[in-house]
Amino acid sequence: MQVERLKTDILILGSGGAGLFAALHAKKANPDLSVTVATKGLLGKCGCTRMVQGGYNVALAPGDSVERHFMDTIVGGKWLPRQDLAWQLCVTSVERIRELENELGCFFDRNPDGTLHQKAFAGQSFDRTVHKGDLTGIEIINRLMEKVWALNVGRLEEHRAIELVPAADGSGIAGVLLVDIRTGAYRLVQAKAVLLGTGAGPTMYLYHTPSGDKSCDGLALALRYGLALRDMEMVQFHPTGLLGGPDTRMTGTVLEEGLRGAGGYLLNGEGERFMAAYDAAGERATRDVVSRAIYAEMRAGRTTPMGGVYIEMAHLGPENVARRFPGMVKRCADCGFDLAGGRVEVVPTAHYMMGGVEFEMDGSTASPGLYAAGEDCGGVHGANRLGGNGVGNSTVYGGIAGDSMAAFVARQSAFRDPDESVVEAAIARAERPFALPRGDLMGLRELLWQDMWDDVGILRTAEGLRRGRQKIAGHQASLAATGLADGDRAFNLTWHDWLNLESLLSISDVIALAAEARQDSRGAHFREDFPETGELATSAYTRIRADGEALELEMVPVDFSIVRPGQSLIEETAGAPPVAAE
Amino acid sequence: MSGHRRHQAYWAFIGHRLSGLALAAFLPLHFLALALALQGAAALDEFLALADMSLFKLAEWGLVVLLAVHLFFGARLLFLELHPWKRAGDSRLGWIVPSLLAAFLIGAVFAVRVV
Amino acid sequence: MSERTLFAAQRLSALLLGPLVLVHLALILYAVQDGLTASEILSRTRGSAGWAFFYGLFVLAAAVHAPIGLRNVLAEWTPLPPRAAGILAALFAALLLVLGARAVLAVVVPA
Amino acid sequence: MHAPAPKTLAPKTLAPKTLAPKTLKVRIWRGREEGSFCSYEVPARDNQTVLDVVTEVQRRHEPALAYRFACRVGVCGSCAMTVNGVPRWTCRTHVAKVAEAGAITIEPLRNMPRIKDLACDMRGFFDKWQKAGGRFSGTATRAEPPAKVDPANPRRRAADAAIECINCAVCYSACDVVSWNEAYLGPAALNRAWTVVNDERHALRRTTLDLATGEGGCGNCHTQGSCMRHCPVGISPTESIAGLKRMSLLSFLVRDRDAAEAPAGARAEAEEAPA
Ligand SMILES: Cc1cc2nc3c(=O)[nH]c(=O)nc-3n(C[C@H](O)[C@H](O)[C@H](O)COP(=O)(O)OP(=O)(O)OC[C@H]3O[C@@H](n4cnc5c(N)ncnc54)[C@H](O)[C@@H]3O)c2cc1C
Ligand code: HEM
Ligand code: SF4
Ligand code: F3S
Ligand code: FES
Repeated sequence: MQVERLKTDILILGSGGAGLFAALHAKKANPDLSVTVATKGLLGKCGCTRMVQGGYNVALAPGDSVERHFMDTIVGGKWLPRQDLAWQLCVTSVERIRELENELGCFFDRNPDGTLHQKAFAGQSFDRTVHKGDLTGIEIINRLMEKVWALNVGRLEEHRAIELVPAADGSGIAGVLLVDIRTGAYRLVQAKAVLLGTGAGPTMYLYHTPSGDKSCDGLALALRYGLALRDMEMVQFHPTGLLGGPDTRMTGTVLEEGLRGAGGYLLNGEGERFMAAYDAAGERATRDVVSRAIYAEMRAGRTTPMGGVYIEMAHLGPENVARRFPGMVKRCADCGFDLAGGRVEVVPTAHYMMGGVEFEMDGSTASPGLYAAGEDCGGVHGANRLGGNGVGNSTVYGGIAGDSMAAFVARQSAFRDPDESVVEAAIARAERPFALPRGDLMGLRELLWQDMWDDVGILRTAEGLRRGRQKIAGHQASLAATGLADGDRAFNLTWHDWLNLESLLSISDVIALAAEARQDSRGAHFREDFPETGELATSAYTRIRADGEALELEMVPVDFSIVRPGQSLIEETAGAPPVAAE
Repeated sequence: MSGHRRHQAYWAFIGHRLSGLALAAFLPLHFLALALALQGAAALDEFLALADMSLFKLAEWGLVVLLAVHLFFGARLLFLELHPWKRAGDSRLGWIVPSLLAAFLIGAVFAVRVV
Repeated sequence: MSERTLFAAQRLSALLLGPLVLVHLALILYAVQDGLTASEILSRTRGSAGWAFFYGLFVLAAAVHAPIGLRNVLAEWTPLPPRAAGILAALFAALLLVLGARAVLAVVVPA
Repeated sequence: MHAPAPKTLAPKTLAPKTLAPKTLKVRIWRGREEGSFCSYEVPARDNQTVLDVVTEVQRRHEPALAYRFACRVGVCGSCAMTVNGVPRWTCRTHVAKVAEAGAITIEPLRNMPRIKDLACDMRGFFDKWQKAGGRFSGTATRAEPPAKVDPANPRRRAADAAIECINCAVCYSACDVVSWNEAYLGPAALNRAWTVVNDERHALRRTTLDLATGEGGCGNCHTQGSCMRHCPVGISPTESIAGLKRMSLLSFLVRDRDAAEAPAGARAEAEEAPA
């Protein structure tokens, strides 16, 4: 198999908030560096940063403070976040939002007096979410995209990373092997520094929100490369994903949180409001509580025809609803649902992965030259992510990684020699399905979706998790025997579906293992057999590493480097009371 | 006509362009005819008599209508380009049909007066 | 000439042509009443500074306006390269100017 | 709680009753610049977008079928295709809205080179976006607080009305001037230029205006209105371009009125010269 070889000082994987900020900062730090962005879709037009609706948390307003934002993050994360990372997020968000506004030209909404408007978002003790209507992500990514186009940055669009290639002498990363999706050709890009910014994405669940290009590739690559993943059991579910049946890609996409905040009702299949039975805050309870309640109703069989629950807004007056939530109402109407005046079937949907690659304050990982940022990383959010801290995380750490990589490359003058045996093995892996008899790839993916949903989903038990892991192992074996019919490598989406499934399977197993190990309930992780949150003072996080085919798990005590459970940096209680957005 | 063109504003564009082209083609001829007066009123009259044929009348009628169509459509364009829009989508689509009607009204008056 | 100048010239000439055409149309409707005769036309126009100015302006504006439009149409609807379209349009402008000037002279200069 | 008991249990949706017959005939372009249509039959469903139909064909009939999508909710602008002759975002287009006699024909967007099947090369579209000067340049830095901007200011509102573009190229594909004139920057790029020109924080207003009103710029638009008509997010590039034309004319009449407006300290951003 022929492999085209390219060289670039810095190679960035992913073009979300993390990837594009890294490119921008690296290039600003040193315009002479050659920087290349490789991304699975078109630059800036894939990934989830674009999909951000709610907005960006930042302590700007008088009365708010970085300390308060930090305490909300720690309390919201149930004391699992790595505190120095969370602190840096809160501090640097202030600088980043100014950079976005002043230097990139983001056009955030204003108060009548001309200052930035900041709205309330769930689980926070202050209204600190900067936004552009309810399409904040488009504004952020479009402005980033324009800046990056204008810089002399190499673009490998529709290129998929399939292996992180170590140096032959083991001294760090040497480059990345990619598939040019358009032609099907393999490209080895050698780089002095590489950023992993592929945005994770829990798309192994039956219902999920992220964009279709995200399939935990980065995490799977990192795992195979030998990096440690932390907090992988922490998968955030959004309570109200659209339910349109199994054959539409609309299923799983988010209906915004504000609908519940504004007074929307959740009704089970029998037409009854049920939230009051689960939480005093009713429909306005936090994401995890509402998701669990809906799931419980579903499991009890009180479901809608398609197996979810209803959201109903009509009692607020259809015109009023259409005026307040024009985007949501139109989105539903485009696809045939009447949100303003009727009922729409909804279901909890996998939204965000708090866990990911362990990384340092400067974005570096355990392997010299390899950096990571954004949703691929673990540690910033702990057990739960505040709405509005996701895009903060990707843009803050993307920028930091860009700066660090430029500095690293300045110290590191030579390219490392790639370990050719890894390149060969990776190509052999990717080529496997073309040599196998055609199988039912779609069916296999649906099995994984269902099994993750049932056994490694919103409510978990030891038995379910064990069963889940067995099934995952079975699916991995099935995939290894599932071939592709068409040998055309060019823009062959079914081939990429195959590769996506491979990544998803490998990370599904990690999630299940971590969930088995965490024998308490906190944040996004709920064990029916251990419904209580363990002692906070002795909190530990899960760390998983691959050892050949096997996974190694470790429980690592949290280092309360800034604040200990029971203490606070501010006077009032932070993070309380957590109310849903609106 | 391919689907993306099937709407009023596009037809207005086509109408404006074709009328403009027709006028541009006619204008030199019009000038030539008038210049006959250089050879005296009789020469012009000779031409005008020629122009009395019904086919010629029909062509004249067409030109009057086209001139009016081009004028009104052009006025719409100038208005929407030079005047800030009051609301989104305010491309004065509503002017198109009345413009055509007005142009044909002028044509009708012309026809009535000629015969 | 830059595209922006051409654009501006076409819009400005259109602004000028608007009222001129309106008057011209009104005049046509008025004049065709009982058949056109040379003497009727010429009696109105000959020796009139006002009509001389009116038609002079008309010719000028049209000689700016129509060729620019023609240039766009040629460039967009024919395989002519933009330069060739520009040259043809310039020739057309010259033609309109010459013929137009002749016509105005013919109708306004007293015999 | 005191929830009023809802009367009906059946979900009220706008979904079409039935698409008789219960299958849908789909013709899809296969190939590159050279190619042909292939026909498929897929089950017609109540909840079905055009993207779902394409996906179904890929999954069940034509594994190597190429198409592009990402977000599936109408924010990434990756999934636009020509559906029964009209450019549309496919992830937000319900089949019932476009099917004619139970059939749809799907092609790539116009006005861009084809890569394979339904995917086209958008690079030219984005290059023109840059050529139109549609990029912000500020004078303030991250060390300063964000500028105070009155949300009711007319310029701010003009920019606001046009800014939520998802760069889907539907307008670019719908505009005939783009097909007829290679140099024309097109509706999306000019629309973006209009938003920066109206952004009071933008330091290089004059530069943007020069680019957007110069060669290939707003003067080429003949107000065909197809961009406005087909933009899936309801932006009106026609209006934005009209605004640019107005500015073009004004700055032609009143020479360099704007030049003085550019703050003296505008960063030249030499390093940002289009690559
Ligand atoms: C619907 C939705 C709404 C959200 N709303 C909010 C919100 O209101 N506030 C908030 O703070 N957060 C929100 N989030 C979360 C937030 O969007 C993400 O956490 C964040 O943007 C992730 O940024 P990223 O750069 O890490 O990844 P992404 O922006 O997802 O980008 C990942 C990139 O990597 C590329 N990629 C993937 N695999 C490969 C590969 N193998 N090779 C090459 N490239 C690859 C992708 O194509 C993409 O370009 C939301 C998420 C979703 C899905
Ligand atoms: C003698 C009279 C006229 C002639 C011969 C004439 C001819 C033309 C031609 C050939 C075009 C090009 C068409 C195109 O690009 O689609 C054009 C465009 C135009 N005309 Fe006229 N025209 C005349 C009068 C007028 C008048 C009276 C107005 C307005 C009040 C007007 C307004 C316009 C405008 C605005 C355009 C530009 C259209 C565009 O580029 O989008 N014209 N004209
Ligand atoms: S203006 Fe509308 S149609 Fe054009 S690219 Fe933007 S969103 Fe798409
Ligand atoms: S369709 Fe094209 S011609 Fe102008 S109004 Fe839109 S850009
Ligand atoms: S898939 Fe993103 S707009 Fe359709």
